[in-house]
Formats: sequence, structure tokens, C-alpha cells
Amino acid sequence: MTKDIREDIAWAKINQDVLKSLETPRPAYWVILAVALSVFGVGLGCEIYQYQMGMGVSNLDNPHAWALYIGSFIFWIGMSHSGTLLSAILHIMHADWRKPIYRFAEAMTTFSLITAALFVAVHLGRVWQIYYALPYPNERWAWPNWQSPLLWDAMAVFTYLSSSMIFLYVGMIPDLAICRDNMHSGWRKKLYTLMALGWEGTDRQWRNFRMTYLTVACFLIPLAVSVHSIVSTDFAVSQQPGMHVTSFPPYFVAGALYSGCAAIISLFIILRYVFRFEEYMTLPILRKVVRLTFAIAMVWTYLNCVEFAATWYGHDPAEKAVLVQKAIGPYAPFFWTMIFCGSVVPFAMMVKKWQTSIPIMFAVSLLLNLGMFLERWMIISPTLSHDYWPWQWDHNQWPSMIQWGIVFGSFGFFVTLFMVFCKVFPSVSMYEVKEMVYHRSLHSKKAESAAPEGFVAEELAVKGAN
Amino acid sequence: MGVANLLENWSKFRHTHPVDDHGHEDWMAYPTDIKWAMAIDLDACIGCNACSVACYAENNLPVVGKDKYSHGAAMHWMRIERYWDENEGEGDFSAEQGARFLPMLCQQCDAAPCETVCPVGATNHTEDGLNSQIYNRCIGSRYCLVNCPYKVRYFNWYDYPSTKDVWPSPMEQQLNPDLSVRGKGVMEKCTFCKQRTYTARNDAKTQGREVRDSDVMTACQESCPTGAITFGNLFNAESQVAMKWKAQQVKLDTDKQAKDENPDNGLRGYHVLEWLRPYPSVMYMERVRETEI
Amino acid sequence: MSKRYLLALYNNFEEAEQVVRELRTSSIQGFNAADDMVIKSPIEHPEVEEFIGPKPVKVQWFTLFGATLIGSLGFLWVASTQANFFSQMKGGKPIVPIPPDMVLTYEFFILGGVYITVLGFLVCAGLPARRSPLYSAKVSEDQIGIMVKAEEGATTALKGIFAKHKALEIQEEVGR
Amino acid sequence: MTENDFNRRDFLKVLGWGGTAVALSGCGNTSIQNGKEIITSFVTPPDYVIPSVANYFNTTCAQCSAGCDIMGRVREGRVLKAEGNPHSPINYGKMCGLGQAGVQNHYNPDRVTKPMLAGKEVTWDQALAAINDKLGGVKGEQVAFLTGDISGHPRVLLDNYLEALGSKNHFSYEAASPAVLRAANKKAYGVEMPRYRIDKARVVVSFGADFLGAWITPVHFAQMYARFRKGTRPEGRGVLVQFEPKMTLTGANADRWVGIRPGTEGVMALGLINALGAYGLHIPSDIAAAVKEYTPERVSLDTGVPFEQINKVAKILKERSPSLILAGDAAEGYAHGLQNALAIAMLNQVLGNIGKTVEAPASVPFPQLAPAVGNRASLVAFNKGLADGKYKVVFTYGANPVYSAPAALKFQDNFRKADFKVAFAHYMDETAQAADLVLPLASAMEDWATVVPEYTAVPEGGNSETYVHMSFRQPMMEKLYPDTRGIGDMLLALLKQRQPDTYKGFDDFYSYLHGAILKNKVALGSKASDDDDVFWNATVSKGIVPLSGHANKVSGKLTAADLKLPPTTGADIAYPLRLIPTVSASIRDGRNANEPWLQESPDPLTTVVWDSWVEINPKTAAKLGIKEGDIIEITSRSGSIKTQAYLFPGIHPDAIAVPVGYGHQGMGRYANSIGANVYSMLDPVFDDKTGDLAFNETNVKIAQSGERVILVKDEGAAGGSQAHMRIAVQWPVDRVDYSKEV
Repeated sequence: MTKDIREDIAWAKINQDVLKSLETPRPAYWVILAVALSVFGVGLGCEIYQYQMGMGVSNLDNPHAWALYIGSFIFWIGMSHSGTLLSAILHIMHADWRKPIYRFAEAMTTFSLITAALFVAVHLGRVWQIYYALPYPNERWAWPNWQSPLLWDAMAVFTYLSSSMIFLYVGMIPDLAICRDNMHSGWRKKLYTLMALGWEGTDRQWRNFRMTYLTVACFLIPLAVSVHSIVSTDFAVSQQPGMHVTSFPPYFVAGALYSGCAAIISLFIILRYVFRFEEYMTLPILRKVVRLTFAIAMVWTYLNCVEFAATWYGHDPAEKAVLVQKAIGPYAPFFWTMIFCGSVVPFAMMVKKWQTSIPIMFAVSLLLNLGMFLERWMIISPTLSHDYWPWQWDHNQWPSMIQWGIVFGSFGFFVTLFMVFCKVFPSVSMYEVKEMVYHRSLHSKKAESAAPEGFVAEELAVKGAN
Repeated sequence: MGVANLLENWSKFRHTHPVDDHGHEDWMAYPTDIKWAMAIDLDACIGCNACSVACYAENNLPVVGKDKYSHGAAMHWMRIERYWDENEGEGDFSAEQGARFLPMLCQQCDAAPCETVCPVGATNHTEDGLNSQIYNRCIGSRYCLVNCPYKVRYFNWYDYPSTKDVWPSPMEQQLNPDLSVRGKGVMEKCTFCKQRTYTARNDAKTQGREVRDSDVMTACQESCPTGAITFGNLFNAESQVAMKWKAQQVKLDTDKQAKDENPDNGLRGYHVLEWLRPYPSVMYMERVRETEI
Repeated sequence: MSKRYLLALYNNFEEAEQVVRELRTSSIQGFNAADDMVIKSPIEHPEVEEFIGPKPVKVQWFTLFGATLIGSLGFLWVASTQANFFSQMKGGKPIVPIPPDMVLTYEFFILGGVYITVLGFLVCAGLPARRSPLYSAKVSEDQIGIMVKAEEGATTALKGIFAKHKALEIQEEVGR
Repeated sequence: MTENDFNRRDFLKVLGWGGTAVALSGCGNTSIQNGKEIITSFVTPPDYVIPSVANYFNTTCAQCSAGCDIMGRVREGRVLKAEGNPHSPINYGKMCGLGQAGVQNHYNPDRVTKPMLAGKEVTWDQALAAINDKLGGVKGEQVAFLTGDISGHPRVLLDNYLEALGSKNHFSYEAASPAVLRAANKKAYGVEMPRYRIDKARVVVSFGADFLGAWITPVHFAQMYARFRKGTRPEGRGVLVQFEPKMTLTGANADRWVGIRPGTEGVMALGLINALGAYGLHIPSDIAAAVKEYTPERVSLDTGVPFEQINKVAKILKERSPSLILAGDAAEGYAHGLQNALAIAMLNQVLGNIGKTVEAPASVPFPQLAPAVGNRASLVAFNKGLADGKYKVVFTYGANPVYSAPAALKFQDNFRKADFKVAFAHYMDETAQAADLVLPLASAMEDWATVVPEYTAVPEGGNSETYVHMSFRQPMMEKLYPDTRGIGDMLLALLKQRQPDTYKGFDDFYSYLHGAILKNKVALGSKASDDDDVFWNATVSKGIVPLSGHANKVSGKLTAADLKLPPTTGADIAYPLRLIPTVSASIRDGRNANEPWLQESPDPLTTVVWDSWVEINPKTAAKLGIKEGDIIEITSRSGSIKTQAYLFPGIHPDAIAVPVGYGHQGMGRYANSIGANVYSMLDPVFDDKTGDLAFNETNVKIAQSGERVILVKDEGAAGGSQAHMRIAVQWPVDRVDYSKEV
């Protein structure tokens, strides 16, 4: 038999295992979903109240015109980036270990972008007029102001969101075909049939599919980079000390990938458990993601140092004042927590034993994301509390429970969407896992002995573990 | 059509006005050559707050009350800032030479940081050189406030018209019908009393003459007990403000004034935060103190 | 005269490859290997293109077209809207500022690229489409399918070749 | 019109022209008829009312006693804003924040709108009947009338009413007034309120006179100050030196603010005289002898001012003449306040400023119209009368004694002793609450009146010998509340109860005023032949009626004998700090506390809003471990209050300052229990000579209550720091080339 590959997973079994995830997850799934929904409910309540009363109830004020809303906006956009990293960049690099996990990473991209877009609305003082920001032709010849970084944001986020949605969908078509073939009746059958577009896996379809997937991937990489550098211009283009920083675009992109990878680790662990994906989301893959995350963490740390050093030696008193403010002012606790979570905690990922330890990595990934959330906040509030105009300095501002509520709600919103997606669509790419095992079997057939020893050892160890 | 318009006027649209000290000659949007500007003599300002109260009366500013004031929701378009002489060491102030008062209002910058960042173009440059704020267009992203180095833009954090004790009957009868009362979620700021300047401009236009100083006063200027505030058309060489700017050799579009070039030339005109190059339309004249005493 | 469809399922690509090679070399009356043969596989398998013979891919032309067109249109649109509302000018800034427009043009460029590429994919891959009568769910699972279209007379010969290579199963159906 | 000489004079008194030769013109009563026509509300508006176009009507500001001439901006029958009247010699078209807030006094939601008898709403007839009935049972001297500053025809009617009742008990009470200064001026210059020509002076040395903030007529003085500061005037830029324990707005604008130990202003003045002598200024020998002991060393010991500073001031006074020396609240608020003021006045005398920068004002030709200026001594007298049960029926108008009387005077209890208390009230303030009958006042923007300011300013080209003027107050719009009445109307109604025949001709105060003005139009600058209506309309629309007053003389009348100062006392051990109640430019004595614009406009120096505060010198605070926002309990021998601490560099370490005017109970939604009432804790110490309540004679001790709040103020976290940026820049005068300025 030619299917006797070392990874002795029969293709049919792959189908069964993954399709199972659409049927009966562990009870934990329902718990998570319930919690997420209730958290989202809280956020929704807060938002409705704020809508009624005005932005004041969020404790924003003059000069603290921005705070957690913009911070969360950036945070969620940032989280989206690693999906692209895994699906696009690693795809082009032919890193085949990405295949079992890129699907949910991409879903994460899409949903975190949607969550981010939500904050644009939450943040506006007159959200009911939000359509003024759309370039629709009108009698007054009034168009949005294309010079505003906020509009660049909107454009970039829209492009990114739609593109990655398309990318997610296109990459999912063959799997949708599989679902279609294995579902027997009901609305899902209809849904899959519709979405599979009559995919048959003919050579013609596969040919064009490969080219399309590659092209879109190539577009997504510069797009992802542009998106977060554009988001960084919200601050870099402004005039305020502590925001007007040249190194922001790369800094933001690094931060984005960072928080994204951290999020992937968390979700990886959750999905692995609730959908019993132990055999696909294997620990060696986790290890690879962890190593990647660590590398990015170091890049981020480096860029942080660059920013601080530039400020310090730049001798712009106002900039310096803001930096000092961050370090010893009222925001110091958060600033140092951010440094700790962002630059110290990652070293836990250097310990080989811990790299594959589910609980430790889960904790670490959550800490990393906490750090990244604080980072976004620390870009906004310290500056606004201590900008150019001493008369308006305000060190007593603190987000109200309403503001916090909406921020927490956004997490509920994201998790809800994500969990529903994973239940309705295959969160592991079946056809690509098949490719993976197929190519590995070919590879190991060609050079029985040439298989990397370490890899074998790991794989065995994993088998033992499972 | 847009593209034709664009091609034919490409160079014209890269206009230098209003950064320039003169109106743009081929700028058709200029009925008259008007550039509103102000000069504030800090040596005359006694910090009495009359201008601020006059602004409340003229521009329908809401009184937000203690609690909201403590949350930075004060709406004073015109605020008096009080600074002390500083000795060495943080917060060690000296009152020997009194306090320094600075009336702070929207500087109507000609290269305004707030204008470029508004996503919907709710704040723009008017043809008479003001930094306008279109309440109807504003969606409340508050980017302009974040980017304003003077923090002179004020956001309606609440719906003041419907808030208790802001305009309880019959106080609403005092509201000035010449301008709107802003609702929640809108950014607002000093307009150099647009309702007054526009009337003056139109009157002058109908009479086919230039705007004169006698035509218009801002509310703050009108009330100022020491006449520390001068306001008028910078392009009209006879106007008080133009003469003051000229006397102080203050330029609109520089980040360094004559008095900085040469400290001994006896001048005292400057712009606040001019090194950020927002090119403010308000000239301040330094406070003077006796050396003999 | 009516055509007939045959679908043979195989366990793996090796067997399928041999069948294809034989079919291509064999000169069966009423069967043209170049046009009348379709390989169906559960995974993307580049080698297929080698043994099935040259078939061009045209998606990238859509990409080029879409990216450049939408990109330039995007710029013109932005620039002309700006030129149109000089009533909303920004102090100290040109009415049509190049740097911001470049940022937007860049985004338009990518937007057009992605959208039109996917459009191209649907066009080139002939999707969405009704599935062919001889579709087998096995293909989406783990088997390789070879579907041929031939004259009445050629079917027996084709079946022979399929069987020779131990086809797991051969389906036949009258074409429309 | 009768020819009987007595009746004639009598009639003149009724109209307010008593005590002077008046050329009576025509028979006035026809014009009264006109009056009625004019004030009937229009079905079709007059042709000058164009929708969306504002009309401006001249009137007089009623927010304080300075009597600034203002214009009301009226649109569609509503007054929207107050602007200054450009033709006014007082305010030259300018206004202060307090004046601007007048419209909020008018549109205030907390106004009294109906007569209230014992807390129940009654009609006017019932109310007047009640008064009549109460008055029936009492003798004239058992009736007393407490008012604030009052002048013009309302005062005429008031005096006539009291005379009709046979009462001499008119007490004019102002919680914050320069009463001691008036006495001192009378003694030193021969006039109570001379004209201070700040604009003419080259140096102004002010002993706590807050002439830019709350002193006498601030807007006028601000105008003078602006001229005084102009480097372009021939005398060059004036120099302002301020001696005061707590920095006032004026002190904040001084070239040199000298924090002097409370109560030692007189010592400083004598020390300056002594020092001036040392600089070679001619000082009469007796005076020189009297001040000999005040050597710079001793003075600096007593006042805590370094003697180099004293010499510097003396030097500049010697070199730059004319100068002007002012004595303000801070100097006069002591038991020896008068001596202080006299010592300071002596400085003007020896510097020869009298007649140069201290000018003689003309006095009002019609004494009945002259302002009855308020002081605190009258409150004391009124209180004593109440305590002795002398007054059975009392009226209060324009004063709020229940609120502003120190608790030590037990005024509230004494006030209760009167059987029937009538309050002419705008708000339900403390006094109105304590009254039996509350009569709702029309606002100053709904009412007719004439006003004669105490401080007579002369316009350019006016004859400074004789110029006096009377200002008109006319309604800007229909009454907001039909049941409110102007003070004139009320007094007229009361007079009609007493002397129906004399006043039957006057339907209301308007017709009275109209008739009175027309009766005397020649004296008011018109020709007898002029048409009455033309004259009347012209006069009212001008708003300012120049009168040719009686010239006065000023001269230095002080002798060495007047320069007696008590020895400076050491610190009080039990109560180590000196409490200085400050009168802020906006809230003033508290009568305007219910105008939200004033509550929300930050105090110029501390920028605190919507609350009272206590200013503490950072050194003192450091000693006691007090931080900003600590709730401080301030205790005097007569009471205690709690309020928030503000560390203030502009105050003497031995002193703390709390603004008056806060801590109302009632009055209205914006004033009610905002801050603490510092009046209540003042010690009952009085000026030895004038008997005026000494404001600054209260010693206190302070302690943290343990509570801590975040101060609600405009100032940011940086305090007064500019964070090393060039924001509010200061420049030495010798670096400024005024020849270049316009």
C-alpha cells in the first residue's frame, strides 16, 4: 500500500476527525461560548448607555480625548496580523507545519478586524453620522478629508478585512466541498453546497486555485504591513510629543505580529482541547509558533529601546517629559507591567521544556497580550495627560466602568464570532493536511534515513504524550 | 468636472494662502481680501475673566457645573491661564512680580494641525483666514482636539441643552439666536465671533468697501476693560491689528519672530508655540515689568 | 453521435499517472487525450500538470489588469474629489496633497489586485458550476479520479485500460 | 400747579429736586398721560423692531454699586447680552464679567415671582394691606429700612416714605464697602470719595486696594490702569507697587507685589515717609519728627518686608512724580484701620499728589438723589436696634444681612425680634427666608430707575470741577413675571398708603419719573421750549444725564497729630494665623452667587470654580503638612468653617485667605450650599473711630479634617508652571522700545 506513510493518518480519517469538530465538541466549548456571549452582552449594555448619554460617561475628557477605545482598536487590528503571517508569508516560504493551524489563524484575522472596526463606531461622538466618513457622491460636493490618517485607516482596514475574508474563503473552498460531500441533509448541507461553488477538484480548478492563492497571498503581505504602519500614522503624523515618533510604523507592525502570535498560541491551545485536535495541532507545531513568537518579541523589544533612546537623546523637552511621565508618573505601573509582559515574560519561551507545556504557554500567551494591550494604551494616555500645553495637563483621568465594560465586551464579541466559526466551518484545513502528510510520506520514502533525528524524537515524544 | 478642474488648476490649488501674509491673487473664493487676526497685549491684560464671561454670553456656551468641570468638560472657548515666575526646582513659584495672565483662545492657525486630521473635513480653512468648525459635519472623532497643541477645542461630552440646570427655563431665552446651541458629540471652539465678522463682511461688501475696525468687535474684545485685545483685518493696512503686527514686525508664517532674531530691538510681539509652525493668527505682546523696583 | 462519460477511481497518484500516460500514448478512435480527460484529486498535486500535458493559467493577467486599473482610477477619483471641494481647503496644505493620495492609491492598488484576481479565478476555474454527473464523493476524500469523454466505440477500450491498472471502480454514464 | 411757596418746595422734594433752585417747566401732568401710552405693550411692534436685527438700549448696570453705563442687546423682545455704553465716562464701553452676568440675574430660574406672606402666595393687594395694617399699630421710629447702596429717584421715594412714616431709621449696609476709607478721605482731603487719577500717576503704590478687581469702580480703574501702563504716554509706563498680605487681582498685576504682615500697612506708610525724607524729599518738620522712629530697620522688622525693598519704593516715589498712594480694604479692615488709612493718605500729602492725582469731585446738585452709600457700621447699629427691640416693622432691600452678618452679632435672632419683616427680594435668600412678607422685585432689566454713582468719573473734555452725572435705568423687555415690581413702584404704592393726595397723580413709578424729569428739564440740559417727548426720548436713549454739580476742594489736611499708630502686636499663640476674607471680582459680597457664569468663571488667581477655598502660603502648609485639596477646618474665637486648601504663593505666611460670598443656604440652585460662608466666623472687632466692622481682625487656627478632595479648578497638573516653554513671556521694561509701538 502506498499510503503507509510514517504519519499514518489515513486521508479518510483526517476527514472524519476534522468533520467531527463540526458535530460534537467538548462541553468546554459551550461554556466558553456562554461566557463570551454574556461578556459581549455587558459591553453592549455599556455602549447603549454611552450612546444615550454621550461620550462623557466613559470618563473621556479634555485633554484625554482618546483612551481605551482607540487603544483597543489598534490592539484588535494588531492581533489580526499574525493570521496573515501564518497563511501568507509561511505559505510562500513553504513551511508546511503552518497547514494545520493557518485556517483558524485566518479566521482570527477576520474576526479581530471586525472587532476593531466596531471600535471606530464606539469611539465616535456622533456614530449616527458615521456615513459622513464614506466617500459617497452628494449634492454639496462634500467628500471625506483624504488627508486624515483616520481615513487612511478606514481605507486600509476595509481593504485588509475584505481581502483576508476572500483569502479565507478561497482557501476554504476545497474543504467546503468535503463538508458538502459528507453532510447528509439540513441547512448546513445547503450552505456548504452553495459555498463550495461546485468544487470537484479537477486539475483545471486546482491549477487556477494554486495561482490565485499564491497571488492573493503575495498581495496580503504588503497589505498587512501597510495596514499597521498606516494605523501608526494616526499618531506618527500627529504633532503631540510621545506620538510624533518616526519609528512608529515598524514598531507597530512588530507589535502587531507579536500580539497576533500570542493570540494564536492561546487559541491554538483552546481549539486543540475543545475540538480534540491533539493529532493535528501537535506540540512540535506549538513549539515552532512559540519560537517564532519569541523572535518577534525580541524585535519588538529592540524597537522599544530604539524609540526610548531616540526620545532620550533627541533632547526634545516635551517628548522627554512624556517619557519620564510614563516611567514615573501616574501611568508608571501600567508602563512597567507592559515592559515586563512584553520584554521579560517572553524569555519563558526560551525554556525548551516549557515550550511544549500547555498550561505554561497558555499563561505566557495571555500575559503577552496583556502587555500588548497596555502598550497601545501607554501610547495614548500618557501623552494626552502631559502634552505641549502645561495648563491643560491632567494626571487624574481614569477610564470609567462604562469604558472598561465596552472594552471587555469586545473580547466577548470576538470570542463569540470565532467560536461559532470554528463550529460551523472546518478550523483545520483538511486538504492541506492531506498534502502535508502526503508530501512528508513521499519525502520519507525517498530518504528513509535522512529524516531529521530531532524531529523523529519529538514526534515519538508527542505520540507518547497524546 | 473634477478631473478637468484638477488638471487646469493644478498649480493654483497648491495655493500658498493662507500661510502667506497676503491673499492669493488668483483665488476666486476671496470676495474681499480678509484675514481676521488678533493682537493681545499681555502687559495690559489683568486676568479679570471679563472676556471669558462675555464669550459665554455671546456664544451660547453651556455651564457644565462642578462635577463635569472636574472631569475636564469645561467649555470656556476663552480661558485665562495664570502662570507664576518659577524659581529653581519644580513647582517652586515666586509671586514677587505678580502673576502672568494669558488669555488662551483658538489661535485660528493658518497651518492648523487640527484641519488636516479631521476625517470628514468638518474643520477647514475659511476664505477669510479662519479655522472653521462645521458642527453639522462633525462626527466626533476628536482627532482635532488630540492634535491641537493649545488644547483650545472643546467637545460636547454630554447633551447640554437637555442637561439639568444648564439652561433651565427661562434662561434659555438668553441664548443668542445668531448661532446654534451644540448638541452632544460635537467639537466646538472659538470662532472669532463668526456671527459678528460675517455680518460686518457682508455689510462692507454691500457698501462696496473694505472692512474697517469700526465694523466689528469680538465679544471678548468688546468687553475687555483694559482694551488688551485688538481684532481686525490683517490685510487692511489701516486696521489697528495690522499696525500692531507691523510695529512688532510679527510675521504670520514664521517660526521665529524679529525679537528672537535680535533681543535688543525692543520688540515684544510673538506667537505662542510658534516653533511648532502652526502659524497662529493671534499675536501676543510680552508682559513688561519694571526693573527699578 | 452521442458521447459517453467514464470515471475511474484510483488509490493514488502513481496509478493514476500510469493510466494517464497510457491513455495519452494510446490512439483510441473517438477519444482525444488532450481535451477529453480530467483528473480529479482531493489535494493539489503539481505533478498532475506534468503528466496531463501543458494547460496554461491566465489568472495573473486579471491580477495585472485589476491592480493597475483600480489603482489609477482610485488616485484620479481621490484627486478629483479633492480638487472639487476647494471650499474645504486645509490651511497651509495644497488642495491635492500627493503623499496622502499615494497612501490611498497604494491601498486601491491592492484592493483591485485581490478582487480582480479572485474574479479571474472564478472565471478561469469555471466556478461556480454544476457538478458533473459522474462526481464521486470519494474524490474529495482520498481517491484520484480520471474522467474521460469518448465516442460510444471508444468506451470498451478505455474501460480496458482502466481495469488493467486496477481501477477501484469505474462509473459510466450517457452524456447529454 | 400752586403758587404757594411751601407747597412748591414740598412738591420739589417729592420729585427729588429739593434743596436747589429749579426752573420748573410747564405743567407736567399731561406728560404722565403720555407715559401710560408709551408703556402699554404693542400689538404691532414699533418700526425700529426688525426681526433678526438687534436693538441696543442704554441702561445702567445693577450688578454692583459702580453704576457702569451699559447697553442691552435686545432682539425679538428679549434682552440677550449686555455691552458697555461707549459714551460712559465710567466704563468707556467696557464691562466686567460680573456685569455681563446681569442677564443671568434677570433670566434666573430661582427668582421670587409672587408676593409671599408667611410662606404663602398672596396678591399684591393683600401684601400691601398687610403692611398698611402692621404700620397702623406702630410709631414712626419703630419702623426701620435696611438697604444697600441706593441713589437716584428710588432713594428720593425711600426718604419721602420714611419721612411720611416719621422714621429716621434708614440703614445703608454694604458688606464690602470702603467705609473707613471715606472717613479717612474726609479727614485727609476734605472729600469722602476723591477722584484717583491713576492714569496721571507715574507710580501707584497701593496698600491692598484691589482697584482692578472689586474696589469702588473696577472697570473705570481698569481703564485708567490701561492708560497708566501705556509706555507710549508722555509720562512713560507707570509702575505699580502693591503692599498687601494676600495677593489681589491688582497685586497680581503689580510690578512688585510685597507680601506685608497683616495690619502693618500704616507702619509701612510712615516708614516710607521717613525713607523719603532720607532721600531728600521735603517733609514738614513736625511730620518728620512723628515718623522719625519708623526707621527702615524697624519697619522691616514690623512688616516683614526687607528694608532694601522699602528703600527701593521710597526711591522710585521720590524720583517719579506725580505718584498716587491708595489705601484699600486690606489696610482699613482693622481696629486701627482709620489710622492706617490716614498714615497712607499722609504719603499723598507729603508727596504733593493731592490736587494732582487726587482730584476733587463735584457733589451732586440735588442732595436727595445723591447715593446713600453703605457701610458695615450701619449693620451694627441696625442690629443693636433690633436687639433692643426698638424696631417693630423692618424692611430690607438690596442687602442680605442674615447671610452676611457675623454669627457673633446674633443678627438672625435679633432679626426675629421684629414683629413684621418685609423683604424686597430677588431671590429667596437667607434674609427673605427669615422675613414675614417677601415682595418680588423686578430685575434691573425690567425696571425704571435713575442712578447716581458714588465715584464721579469725568469724560474727556468734561469740566472736572463740576461734572456729575445721573444714569438712567430703563426696561429692556417685558417683565418675565407679571407679579414682580420695581422698587420704585413698590415705594410709590407704600407712599400712596401714607400720602394718597400727594402721589395720586402718579399711576406708577414710570409716570413719576417721567414727570419728575420733565419738570426739571432745563436743569438737565434742555431748553424750556423743547418738546417734552423729544427731550424725554433723547435723555432716556442717551442714558446718561450730565448735571452741573457743586465744585469741591481737596487739600492735605493731615497733621502730625493724625499719625498715631498702635504698637504692632505679636502673634496670637492660640490662634496664630490671620484670616483675610477676600472679595473676589465676580462673586463679590455674595449677592451674585446664583449666577452660574460667575460660579463657573475661575477665580483669576487660584482658578478654583464652584466652591470656596482657603489660600495658604506653601511654607505654612509645609510646616503643617497640608497638601492641596485637604479639607481644612478654620477655627476662630467666633466660629469655624471647613473648606479645601489651595497652596498659594501670593499670601503672607502668617495669613490665610478665604473668599466671601459662598456658603449660601437657599438663594438658588447655583448658590445653595456651594462652599462655606466665611462671614459667619468673623470676630466682632470694630474700627475704633468709625465703628465699622473690621474685616481682617479675625485670628484663626487651622487643622486638617482628614478628608481630601481633588480641587475643581481650571489650572492643570503643572500648576502655574510653563514647563520651561515660552508661553506667557515677561520682558524687563528697559528692553522695550515703546517708540516703535502704536
